[in-house]
Amino acid sequence: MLKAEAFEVAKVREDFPILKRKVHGKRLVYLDNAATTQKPQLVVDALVDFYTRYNSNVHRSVHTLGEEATAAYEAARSKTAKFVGADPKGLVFVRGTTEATNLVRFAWGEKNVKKGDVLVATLMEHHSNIVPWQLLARSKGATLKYVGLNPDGTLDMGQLEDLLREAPRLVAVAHCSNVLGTINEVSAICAMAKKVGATTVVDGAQSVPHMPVDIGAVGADFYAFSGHKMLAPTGVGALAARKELLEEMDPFQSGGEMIKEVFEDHSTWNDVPYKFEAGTVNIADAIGLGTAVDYLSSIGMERVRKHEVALLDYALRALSEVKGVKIYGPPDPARRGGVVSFNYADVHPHDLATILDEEGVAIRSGHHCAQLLMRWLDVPATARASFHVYNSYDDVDALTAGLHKAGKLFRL
Amino acid sequence: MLKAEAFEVAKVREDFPILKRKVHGKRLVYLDNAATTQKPQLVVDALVDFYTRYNSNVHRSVHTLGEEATAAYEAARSKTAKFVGADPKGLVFVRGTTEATNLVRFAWGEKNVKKGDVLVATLMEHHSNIVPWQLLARSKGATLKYVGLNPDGTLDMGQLEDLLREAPRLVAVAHCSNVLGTINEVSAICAMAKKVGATTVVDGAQSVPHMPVDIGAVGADFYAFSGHKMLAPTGVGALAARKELLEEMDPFQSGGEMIKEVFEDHSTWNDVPYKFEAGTVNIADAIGLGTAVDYLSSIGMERVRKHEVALLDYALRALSEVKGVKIYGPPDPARRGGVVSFNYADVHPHDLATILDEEGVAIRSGHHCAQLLMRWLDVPATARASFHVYNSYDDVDALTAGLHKAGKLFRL
Amino acid sequence: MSSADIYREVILDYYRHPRNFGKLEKFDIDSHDSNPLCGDEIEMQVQVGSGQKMEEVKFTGKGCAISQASVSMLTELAKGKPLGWVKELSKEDVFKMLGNPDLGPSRVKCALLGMKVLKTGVYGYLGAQYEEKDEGELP
Amino acid sequence: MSSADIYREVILDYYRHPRNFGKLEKFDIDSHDSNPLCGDEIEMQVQVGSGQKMEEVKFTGKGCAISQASVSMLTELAKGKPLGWVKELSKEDVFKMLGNPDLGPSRVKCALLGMKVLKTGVYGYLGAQYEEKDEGELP
Ligand SMILES: Cc1ncc(COP(=O)(O)O)c(C=O)c1O
Ligand SMILES: Cc1ncc(COP(=O)(O)O)c(C=O)c1O
Repeated sequence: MLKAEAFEVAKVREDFPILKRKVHGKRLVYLDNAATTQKPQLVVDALVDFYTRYNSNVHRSVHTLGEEATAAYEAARSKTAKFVGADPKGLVFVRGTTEATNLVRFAWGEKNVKKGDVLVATLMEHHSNIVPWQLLARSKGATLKYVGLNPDGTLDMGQLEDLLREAPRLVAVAHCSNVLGTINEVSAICAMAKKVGATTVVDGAQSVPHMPVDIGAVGADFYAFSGHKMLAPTGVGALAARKELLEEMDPFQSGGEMIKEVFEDHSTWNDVPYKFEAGTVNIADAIGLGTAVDYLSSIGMERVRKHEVALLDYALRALSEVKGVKIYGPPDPARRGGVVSFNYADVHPHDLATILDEEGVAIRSGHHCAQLLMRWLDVPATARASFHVYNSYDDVDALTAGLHKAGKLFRL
Repeated sequence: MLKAEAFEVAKVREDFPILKRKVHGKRLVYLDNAATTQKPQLVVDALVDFYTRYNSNVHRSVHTLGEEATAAYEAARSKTAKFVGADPKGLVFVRGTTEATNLVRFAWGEKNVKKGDVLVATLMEHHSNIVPWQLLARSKGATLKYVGLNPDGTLDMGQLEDLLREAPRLVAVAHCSNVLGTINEVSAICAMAKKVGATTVVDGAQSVPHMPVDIGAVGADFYAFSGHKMLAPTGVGALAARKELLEEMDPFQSGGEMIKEVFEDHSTWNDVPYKFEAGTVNIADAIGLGTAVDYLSSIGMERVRKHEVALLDYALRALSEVKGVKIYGPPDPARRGGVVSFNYADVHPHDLATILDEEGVAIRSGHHCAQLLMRWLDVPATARASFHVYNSYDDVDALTAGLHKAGKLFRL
Repeated sequence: MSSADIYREVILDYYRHPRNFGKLEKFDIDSHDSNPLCGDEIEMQVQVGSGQKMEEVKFTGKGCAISQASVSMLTELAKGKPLGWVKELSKEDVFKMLGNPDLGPSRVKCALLGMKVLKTGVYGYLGAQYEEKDEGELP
Repeated sequence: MSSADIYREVILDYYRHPRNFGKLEKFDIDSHDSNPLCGDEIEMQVQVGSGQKMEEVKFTGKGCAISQASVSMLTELAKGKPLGWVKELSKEDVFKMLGNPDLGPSRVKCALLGMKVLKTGVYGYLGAQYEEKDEGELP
């Protein structure tokens, strides 16, 4: 099998200090990137630099540290917005994808969803793109309906069309599934939804970190993603939306920073995006996200994607050669993200993860915050290996070797 | 004037790398601690250690990195809870004080506040302990009323008693004012509020970082504070409450992590405190908060407080000797936190801050997110100097010297 | 301890051929819980006889080898014992029953899920309070 | 540039003795804005005469020396000019008017608040769109 590299992985690996670590005396093989990615030295350095050179609160400050911190924070916003083709004035820093969908629920949903409305999500959504709509539907007397899947793990577009005929108020869909890897046709879906007047929420948690994304081209009303899944620190992510849409919305959290004037009986709001950033923001980590964006851009998202497709192709072939392994999701690597969910005979994913961990191989096991999808797959859980820039063909080989060991232990 | 030190400040300063920095060629004199504090090397090291040795997502992970990250995250929770005398099962990690009060608004308030209810705050509250209650009152048809202040900047307890006779649903009060420094008698207030059946929210943003706090002894239903104001990284803080109270509440944000089971039409919630930590939490910064707590404990909060009282005493005397300076808040250092708000003749605080910055002295100027208080003080803004462990008598002298320079520039 | 020691023949045997698997027609206690970490689920039913003895104990569930073997072994241990025995049961007892494997904190939850379900059921029946301290610290 | 250069005699003079301070009895434009950073507030009124000229321009407000001197100087400049002049007005013009002080990004907001209020008012009167680009980047 040809193992061409889109870039020099060995060199990239040197940027990630954690990869030198040993686990149970073995080389760390980190294949849990869909949960969170590792961080390059550059990002760690950005945090250290902030805290040791110009740490300060932002926006309300006249002194030098405050002005430097504000400039860096806003530069991070601009860089992040540019990276995903969004308007910086429409890019709100949040904790992550979950806070982003919740912001939409509270600030847009409470105002715009009415009794009897239909909301649409898909059966492959992460809980963070389901539960907020469940609670919204309950509080408003609306109904949440789901688009089902085809046997290959792609969306049932016919069913989506049927649901769109009910003129839903909201369509919530993942750009890329964190379990199946399915890359959904989000720009087509957003266009279809727009025609029937639905507002669209696209969950980009598994797309932005792994492939070139142009939110403008996607045409989503709201687009959410998490920094920690794209080489940035924990605690930061973004919601991107049109500035005008944000302006029409009610605030979400309230307090300092998001106000213009406060009176005893009412207050007025700051301009967007600040209106949605109540209280002291996560300054350092937002700056870290800006640095992660710089790092990813220096490699190039086309090449990141190419690398992951190559690994995926290799992994899908290798795993399908292990007897008893069942792989979920679309078979074509070009149509899916760098994540492989599978089950191995009657070895429970948890047991598999424990056995692999002993070999230094970190995978995820469980429902991956996608219990509706688990029920559709009719499994309690899956094992999941997922890639990023620093993963290599060797990592996939370590995974396969671990599977063989598990097979032996379980007398398969 | 005797300048006794509660501990060796020069040695403590060495723990804070940023203090070596020069601003406009001058030694950095950082007196903006009420906005955010600087971070000791130990806290920065904790972040670096996490990201370069055991970065992983938490709670849903079987592999070694995940178990280490989970253990560290939960240890940070236990440490933080112990530091403030709270139950770890009742300590929710949030972004900061603002997210904490908003959590109470959404998860407790929407369920428990009814039309016609009275909510009580004080005129000295930070916007984050006002605006959420304004919005709650508006959405529920309740009324928000304010406790006024005595001329010395303490709470008008008589007025509080009057308001308590209206049997309010909620009493929201700061433990320590971020402008006046006033330390409120929160345990008495909570006891009085409890008698009339009111739920209490205490804003500890300016108390926990600066003095020993025992939330159990305070007797508040909800107690909120921010990590970044207590030597910890940005992006993390906590809401402490009784476990049973949290259990009765609706969730706030929803998605991954906070669920137990998700079905198409409903979901069930995880145990507290996890029920309130939706999505990937800010793992690294929570661990950093645990380290900040270790650091503060190693000095001892009694000594931190003693040091700040000494500085405050010194500063109040020094500033009152500058002609034209008007200081706000209680005159007795023992009754106030380490923050001094003042105005200097007709020099606007903003202009003053710019002039001081040129001398390396960082103070805050503006309304300090307390516009109601500014209106009560009948000033558009104040200048504010605030202390922490690394501040010294020399820092106060630099402030005073800067004031004299401003006086000259403004031909006073 | 290596995973070879955790996944001993006996554990795999209980996993693949669980004893006391199924539902009771008549029962006095019916208890259910799941592990939000992985979705492991266990339902346990107990028929209480004279002298507060657990005459019949059965379970259904799905999950990893550790959780399913553990609960199955536990039903065998519990059968015939008085309800009071459950109150005395500690996590150390469960670990011993499993051959004292060196489990990481997340897998401890798997091992103890059966005990949690049994305790919750019995404590509820007795009107007592289930003490969380018996469990591990992590969710 | 040091603060001694920013707080020149002329700036302090406009701060302490603002020209065109007050309200107009008759006006065609009434515009107000505040700076959420510090609470600086400015209200400006313009009486528009023949030839779309700004016959009278007055302001009230409170804030720092920079914002108040800047808006006061601006009213003097604006008086007698046609409305179109406001559209041409750039932040560089304001800086020049103030003697090109080297202001940090947050103080730039102070210097430009008066211009923002004037532009917002005039653009509203003309039914045009106020362009945020004229301002600095920070709130
Ligand atoms: C008294 C007080 N309450 C609340 C807050 C808000 O804290 P945060 O901005 O960290 O949410 C602050 C600080 O800004 C404060 O000083
Ligand atoms: C597809 C998808 N959506 C949403 C999320 C939630 O992101 P976060 O936990 O950062 O809020 C995740 C990851 O957990 C994800 O994979």
